[in-house]
Amino acid sequence: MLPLLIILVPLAGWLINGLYGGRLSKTASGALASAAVGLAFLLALAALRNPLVWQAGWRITFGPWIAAGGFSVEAGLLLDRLSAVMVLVVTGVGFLIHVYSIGYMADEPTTSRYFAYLNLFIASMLILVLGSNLLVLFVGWELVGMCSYLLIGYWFARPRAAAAARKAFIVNRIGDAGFLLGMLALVAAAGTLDFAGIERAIPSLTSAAVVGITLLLFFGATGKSAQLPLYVWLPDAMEGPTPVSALIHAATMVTAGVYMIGRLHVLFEAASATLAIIAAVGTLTALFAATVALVEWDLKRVLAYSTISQLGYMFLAMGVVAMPAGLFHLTTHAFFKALLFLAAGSVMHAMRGTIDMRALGGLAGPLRWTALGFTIGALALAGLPPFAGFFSKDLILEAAFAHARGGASYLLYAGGLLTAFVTAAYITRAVVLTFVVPARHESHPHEASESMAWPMVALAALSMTGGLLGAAFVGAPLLRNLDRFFEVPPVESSVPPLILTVIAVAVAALGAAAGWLVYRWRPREALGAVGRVFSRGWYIEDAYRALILAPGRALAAALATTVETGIIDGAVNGIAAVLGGTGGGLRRLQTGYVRNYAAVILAGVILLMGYWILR
Amino acid sequence: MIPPAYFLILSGILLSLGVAGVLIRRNALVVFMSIELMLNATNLAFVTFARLLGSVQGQVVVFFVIVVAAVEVVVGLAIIVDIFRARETVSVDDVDLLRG
Amino acid sequence: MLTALIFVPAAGAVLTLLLPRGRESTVRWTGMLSSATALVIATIVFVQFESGTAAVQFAERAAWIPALGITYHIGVDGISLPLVVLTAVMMPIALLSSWRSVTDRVREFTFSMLLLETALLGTFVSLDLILFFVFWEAVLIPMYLIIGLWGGPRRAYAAIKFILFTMTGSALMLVAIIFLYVHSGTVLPARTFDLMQLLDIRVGMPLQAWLFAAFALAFAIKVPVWPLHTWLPDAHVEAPTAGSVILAAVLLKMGTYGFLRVLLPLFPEATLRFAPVLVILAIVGIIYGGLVSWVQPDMKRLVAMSSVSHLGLVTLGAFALTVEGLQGSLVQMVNHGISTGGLFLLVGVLYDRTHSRQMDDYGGVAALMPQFAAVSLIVVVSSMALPSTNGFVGEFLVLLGAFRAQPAYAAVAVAGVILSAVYLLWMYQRVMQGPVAVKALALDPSGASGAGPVRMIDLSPRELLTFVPLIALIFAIGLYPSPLLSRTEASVRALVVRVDEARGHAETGFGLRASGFATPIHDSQFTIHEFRVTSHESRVTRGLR
Amino acid sequence: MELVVFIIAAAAALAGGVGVIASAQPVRSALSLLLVLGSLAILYLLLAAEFIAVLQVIVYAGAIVVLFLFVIMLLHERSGEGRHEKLPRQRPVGLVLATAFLGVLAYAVFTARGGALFGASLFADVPPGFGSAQGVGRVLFSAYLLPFEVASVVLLVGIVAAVVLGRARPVA
Amino acid sequence: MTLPSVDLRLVVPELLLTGAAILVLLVGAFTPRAGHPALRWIAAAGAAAALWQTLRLGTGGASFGGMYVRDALTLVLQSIALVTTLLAVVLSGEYVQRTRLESGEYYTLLLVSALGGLLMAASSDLLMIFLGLETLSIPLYVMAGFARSDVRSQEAGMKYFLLGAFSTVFLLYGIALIYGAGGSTNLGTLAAASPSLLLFTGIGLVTIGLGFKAAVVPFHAWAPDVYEGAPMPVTAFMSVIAKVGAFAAFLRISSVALSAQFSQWATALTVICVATMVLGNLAALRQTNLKRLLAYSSIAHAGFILIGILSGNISGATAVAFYLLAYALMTLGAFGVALMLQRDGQEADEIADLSGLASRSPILAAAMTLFMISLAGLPLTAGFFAKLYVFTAALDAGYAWVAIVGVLASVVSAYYYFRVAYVTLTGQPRDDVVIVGGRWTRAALVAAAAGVLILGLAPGRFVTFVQQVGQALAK
Repeated sequence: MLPLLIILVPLAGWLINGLYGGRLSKTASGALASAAVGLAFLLALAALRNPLVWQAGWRITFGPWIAAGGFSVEAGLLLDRLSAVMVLVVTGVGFLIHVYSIGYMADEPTTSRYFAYLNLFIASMLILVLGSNLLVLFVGWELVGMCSYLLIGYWFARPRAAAAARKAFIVNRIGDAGFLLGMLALVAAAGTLDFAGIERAIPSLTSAAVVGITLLLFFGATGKSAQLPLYVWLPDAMEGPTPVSALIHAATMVTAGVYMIGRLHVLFEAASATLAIIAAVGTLTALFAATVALVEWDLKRVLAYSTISQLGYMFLAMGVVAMPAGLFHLTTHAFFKALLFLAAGSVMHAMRGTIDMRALGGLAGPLRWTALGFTIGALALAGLPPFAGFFSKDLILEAAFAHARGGASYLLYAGGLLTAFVTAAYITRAVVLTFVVPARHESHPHEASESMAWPMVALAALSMTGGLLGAAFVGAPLLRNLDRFFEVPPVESSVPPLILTVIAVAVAALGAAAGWLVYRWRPREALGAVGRVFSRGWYIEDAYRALILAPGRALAAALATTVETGIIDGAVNGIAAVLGGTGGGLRRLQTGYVRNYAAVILAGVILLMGYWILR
Repeated sequence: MIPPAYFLILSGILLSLGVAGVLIRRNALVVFMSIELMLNATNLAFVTFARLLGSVQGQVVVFFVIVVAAVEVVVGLAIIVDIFRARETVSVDDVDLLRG
Repeated sequence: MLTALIFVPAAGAVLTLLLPRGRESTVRWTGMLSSATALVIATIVFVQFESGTAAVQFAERAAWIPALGITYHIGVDGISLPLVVLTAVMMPIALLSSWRSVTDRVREFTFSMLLLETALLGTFVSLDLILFFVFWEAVLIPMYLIIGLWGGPRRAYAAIKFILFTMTGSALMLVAIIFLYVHSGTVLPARTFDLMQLLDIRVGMPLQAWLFAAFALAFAIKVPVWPLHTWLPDAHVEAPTAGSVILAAVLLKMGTYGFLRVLLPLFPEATLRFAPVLVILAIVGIIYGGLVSWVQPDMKRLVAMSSVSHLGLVTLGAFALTVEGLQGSLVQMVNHGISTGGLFLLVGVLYDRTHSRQMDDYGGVAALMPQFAAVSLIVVVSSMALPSTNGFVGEFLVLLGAFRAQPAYAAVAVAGVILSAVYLLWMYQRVMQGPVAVKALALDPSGASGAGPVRMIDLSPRELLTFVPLIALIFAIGLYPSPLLSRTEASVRALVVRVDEARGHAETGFGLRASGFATPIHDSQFTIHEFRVTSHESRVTRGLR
Repeated sequence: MELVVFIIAAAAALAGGVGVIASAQPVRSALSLLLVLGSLAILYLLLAAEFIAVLQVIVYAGAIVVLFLFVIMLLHERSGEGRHEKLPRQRPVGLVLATAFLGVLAYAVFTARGGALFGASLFADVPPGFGSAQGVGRVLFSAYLLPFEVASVVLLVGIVAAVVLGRARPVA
Repeated sequence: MTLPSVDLRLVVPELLLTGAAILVLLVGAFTPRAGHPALRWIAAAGAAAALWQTLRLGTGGASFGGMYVRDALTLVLQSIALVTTLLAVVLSGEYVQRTRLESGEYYTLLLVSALGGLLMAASSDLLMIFLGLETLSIPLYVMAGFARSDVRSQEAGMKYFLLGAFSTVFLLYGIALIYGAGGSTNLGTLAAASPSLLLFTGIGLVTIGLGFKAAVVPFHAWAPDVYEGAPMPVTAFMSVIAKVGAFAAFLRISSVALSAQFSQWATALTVICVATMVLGNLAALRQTNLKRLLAYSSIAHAGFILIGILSGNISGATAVAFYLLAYALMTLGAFGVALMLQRDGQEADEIADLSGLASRSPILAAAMTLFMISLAGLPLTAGFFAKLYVFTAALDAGYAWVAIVGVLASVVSAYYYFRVAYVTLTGQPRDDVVIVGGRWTRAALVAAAAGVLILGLAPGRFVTFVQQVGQALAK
């Protein structure tokens, strides 16, 4: 029952905060929520001591959930090597961010709703990662979307927040529609949604079916994990409270797509075409988002695009069948991106909500610790050793290279490298503009409270050391574990990894240097026309607005006015009018003159007789 | 001997005359007379058939028709007179309050 | 048992008439108690209902007009059971919701509502076509009164539109019924209107198509299937809250119920031939309804149009002619009852406070009425078919059934899933979120006459009480649908088997195995095996008569 | 011989018929009606219906027409047709319809029994006293007893009607 | 001379009616003030007794040399006619008094007219049908013009009389032709007559004569005007009794006696039937006067009943009978409600006069709604089973499309019936309209409403009773 408990505890936190939060003090509800997640983390650790986890996986079922006709799916949980990683990340990082939130939300009138949502999110995320079949996973999948909707729109009184929330949910819905179809196809083809069952059924499937299914599922992933073409919601999602961005839109939820692919890796590995597409999409997204981040002025949005870009890396990894690398990067990314966000949050907190980098600067002094934390995160992101990001990203690049050697094109690898360069550049830019360049504001910020500091410290530590989880010289516990799960031999390549590593690091360093040089001295640096393209997000959103949204709404309006009232209802009322008019006409026929009536009668007589004679 | 058809044709013509009278005359009295004309045409037909079939039934019917006709005349004239009292007219076209 | 169920409300209705004048609260309580009693009975029926058999249960049969072969034959099977319960559940809620909002002619109102309940329950349990038709038409009158007497400004138009639309359909249905009756004389020993006996006769094809068309039209108007839906928005907009709730929650289901109860079993060949037509219409309805809802300024109209979309889904499931689809269709009927009924209740709550249904008159309500906001959110997500709410179960099964029939159908229908999120969240955002901006129009229901200040007080305990059962059901069905599904399974299977017989073993045209994805799965052996079972069951059914 | 009588009588009848509907003065119409009735009586004699002929003269000529004349006098022969025609199209339409009607009837008669009705000798030879008061009376009071009784009731109605409608109208 | 078998026991109902009529006349003549309650008591008693006797006598036996036959058809239709009469007498109770009509003569005429109806139902001889028709009609002419203070009433009388006489001649001429062709006026004899053009033409003309009484298109034109002009209780009575008589004769001729020859007319009759249903319902859509509305509705119903004649089979005859019964109840009921009202001394015959009735007298409003629902043919009321029956008959005879037209027409009719109901239930009560009428009218209303409901909920026994009509045809 432990796995179930892991879910139930935060759920309980949600209920308590949701129903009775009004009667709790702010700290109390915050503490309660944090405690719930912390407890969940401990429970997870306890659960991992069950040997089953490290073999076939610890499976718990609660009987059938939906069963109809030939279709049946059980309500069940599965804790195995893969979900173990996710559970730890979710609860662990989640706990830290809960704690952080206590301080961060201190100025809010009430926080119970906030923490209720947060707990609900954790629970949903756990359902997602612990589900023993695709449908349960989908439950979590949509619930986390719901929570992100709630949390993005937490300050629902702000129109922009509300709009952003709706946008996020609907865009996710679009992805989910694909996911749903994928599941339907899977049921129709394989007859089951159970992970194990699917793996068993794969041999009996036509390759076309597999490709179709996987593509649909991946489309769902692009929604949830903010890849092209459905990334558009994530930058706006920054309207939510910063801890939310850290937790949901960096560390956990957005990685669900990666997790899903990992979870179904056997299926995906059976569809090479899909994998190619995934890799391509990943690389493209990574590069694209990085470029946008390079010109974005809003610090949080920079981080948002950076998240998109990093997720691109992960998908690249999945695409080149370096799934362990992908999951590894997922983990490290969770650490340093959360850190970055929390730091940004503390900046925001200190600057009374100002987040536009053009109005920041010179914070290295007053916000010493924050600056330090942010820099650590930045270094990790940039992929400079020995920080966490270095190990995972390096692994991915190696894999991409190996993949190219395996016959695919080198574009992926090249894209990865280029992205690494840009990444280093934009994050350096962010650091510089926020902390280094002379202040462009009069306020006198000061460090945040302890409760906000400690989580950052913890995450900073993880960002520095997290790489060791995959470092060969310490046995790479995480990586080995994942390797076993994915049953892949560690990549061996003819080119000694060392060279690749050197190249990668060099590129990153160059990027960082470039960023520093440009923005340290010319903070307002823009990239001209290219920059404008970048800053408009390559006009992708404008295209959506012009090609999909506007026509759709126009169509709807046309239907509602022309078709609905005009044609359909018009026809109905038209018939009525005709009948009524006939009635009026008949009234006029009733002249009131006896002789007319007599004539009518006679006419009738003649007609009748005539009919008889003429027949 | 005269073919029965002659009588029938005659009755037919008389009937049609009556019909025409009802249709074209406005004076209620005349209209009413036309109806009497039609009745007589009918009687002629009955009598003719009676003779034709050699059954007296037809004549009996005529008897009843005459009786009924008499009653109708009484009622009809009463109504006409009544209306005349009220409206000072016997034109059927002037009784047109009720319509539509 | 069922007789009691049907006529308890009627008795209550009569009772309200006997009560002395001016005893409004007594009248209200009478109505509440009688509908509650009906609910209790319905619950007992549900619990005692024996799943795993397609046989009709709790059957009662008595001569009504023997001279015409009309019998009083009632009973429930897996197909009618959910709707019976749904009706019994929704009626007390509707009455409760009108507790304060209906203040004039309470007696007549309660009378109509109870009469309505009797008619609805009767429709769902009757197994004699005339009895069915009688109840079917009997529904019109109280609904007409409810819309016409307690409705909004254009109530007269809406009410008569409702009546005429429905009657047009049912008129032709009557002809078809009589035709079956006359036809039955040539096949069966005696002419009969008894559905169970009529099941034994098969009408020849060209004729069957006509009969099918007649019935289908009647049901399609009731559902309403696009493009026969235009009576619905008007009726909903004008009807009082309670009326809208019942209309959406139960009345519309009469049509979809008719599909399953009459069309599929009586005219399988015609069903097979014309299912694609209905499916297409359903899908058009899904998309159309969704798009139109998106641009509605009036909340009630929005919800009404969304019903068109949702019921398109139900129809789709019904005519996918697969077990999953039909199961989903049934569940979806219940879901739509709960969630859309809930939505109308929500609009009603707002309307009671401001007397406006225009979204522009609202904004930031969530800040003023947090409880209300929470409740609304739950209902909305249920209507959006968020997993773990009831909506998802039905929707998923329907889509699955449709996919099995023809992947393209599902692919298009999924767009409806997206649209529902679009318009519902749009409404939620405009009303609940953003800066507080509630136009102080209309008079304040709580006393102060004239355009007094609107008091956006949060849900009263009574109002909250109306939502509690709905929310409970939303999650109950969403998390643990088995009690429902298991009870309906057998009947649905029997239905599919009946249709598949007609299809023969030649996999022609519109069929389970038409899709590229679908594999010739064990389902088919299933059917064969099931076939024996059900034929045995139908004997059981006959045994009951 | 008979034929001559028939032709004269028929001609008179037709003339009368036309007179009824054509003459401007109601009185003339009444008198023309009288002419029709008389000539019909003669035709009845031709058709061996003495009783009816007598009845015709007494009841119709003697009672009904007189009644008409009386009423005409009462309403001091105002014809009511002086003023403009409200229904100008009525007259032509009426004539057309009447003609059409005649055509239909004629067709029916001509084709009846394959036109055999024109055979002269079709009239069955009837027993003596066929149409006599006695002959008719016997049937009347035997087979037609019930109709006779009913007829009396109808007469009663006539009386009642006369009484009711004859009364001075109540002040309203 | 040989007197035919005269079995007076067969005609006891007729005798009772006649007796009552004369008695009323005498009493009316010698009672000081008009509208003495005694008169209605006598009339009602007469009608009731006659009804009782009819039911008691049951079927069996012909008399007066085959002029008069008392078979199932007679039994059923006479009962319906008498129910109508009884209701009408009771219905006009206070009205006659209120408006100071000459009650003696009024009831006399009413009863005599009813007598005519009975005779038409029972006569097996064309002559008797003719006489019955006149006995039925002439009193109605007079009654239509009975409210002599009201020019509209006079006008109604005049129109009804002139057109009635006019159309009667056609009937008569038809009889003449039939006689000429078949050699007899006795239906029994005619049944064997060889078909010939004369015969058919004759039947056609007879059809027209009856069609006029039943007010079927195109012989309907008189109905709206007469209905509107005549005093309301007269309208009520007339609208039913004329139909009962006419359709009784129709059945007698078309289904029983001359079915073979009559079937030749099917096509023409179909056209008439459809035209009647459609025109009647459409013309009613835009009416504002209740009497007129009901006039058109009665035309429409005539069309529905005609379906039963048309189908010419047993279920058809049954349908006709049942429909007539239902029609009698609901129409009289509807008029009864209007009779309970008065607009400053006049009849409240505008639909608008019903406005807001619900707030004054919920019972009355409910009754009106009930009758309207029944007229529209919705379930739980007599009207539904009537329609069900008719359409069943149509489908039996293979007239599916007629049935379809019929149901659609009834949908149209729902519009105006519900309009009336709606006005009754909503709207502001008009202060110039007052509720008058007393015990008698109310009693009639209760009876009618009860009848409508019983026929709608548990028509079993009535159905079996009415179905006897089939026996008359079953040969």
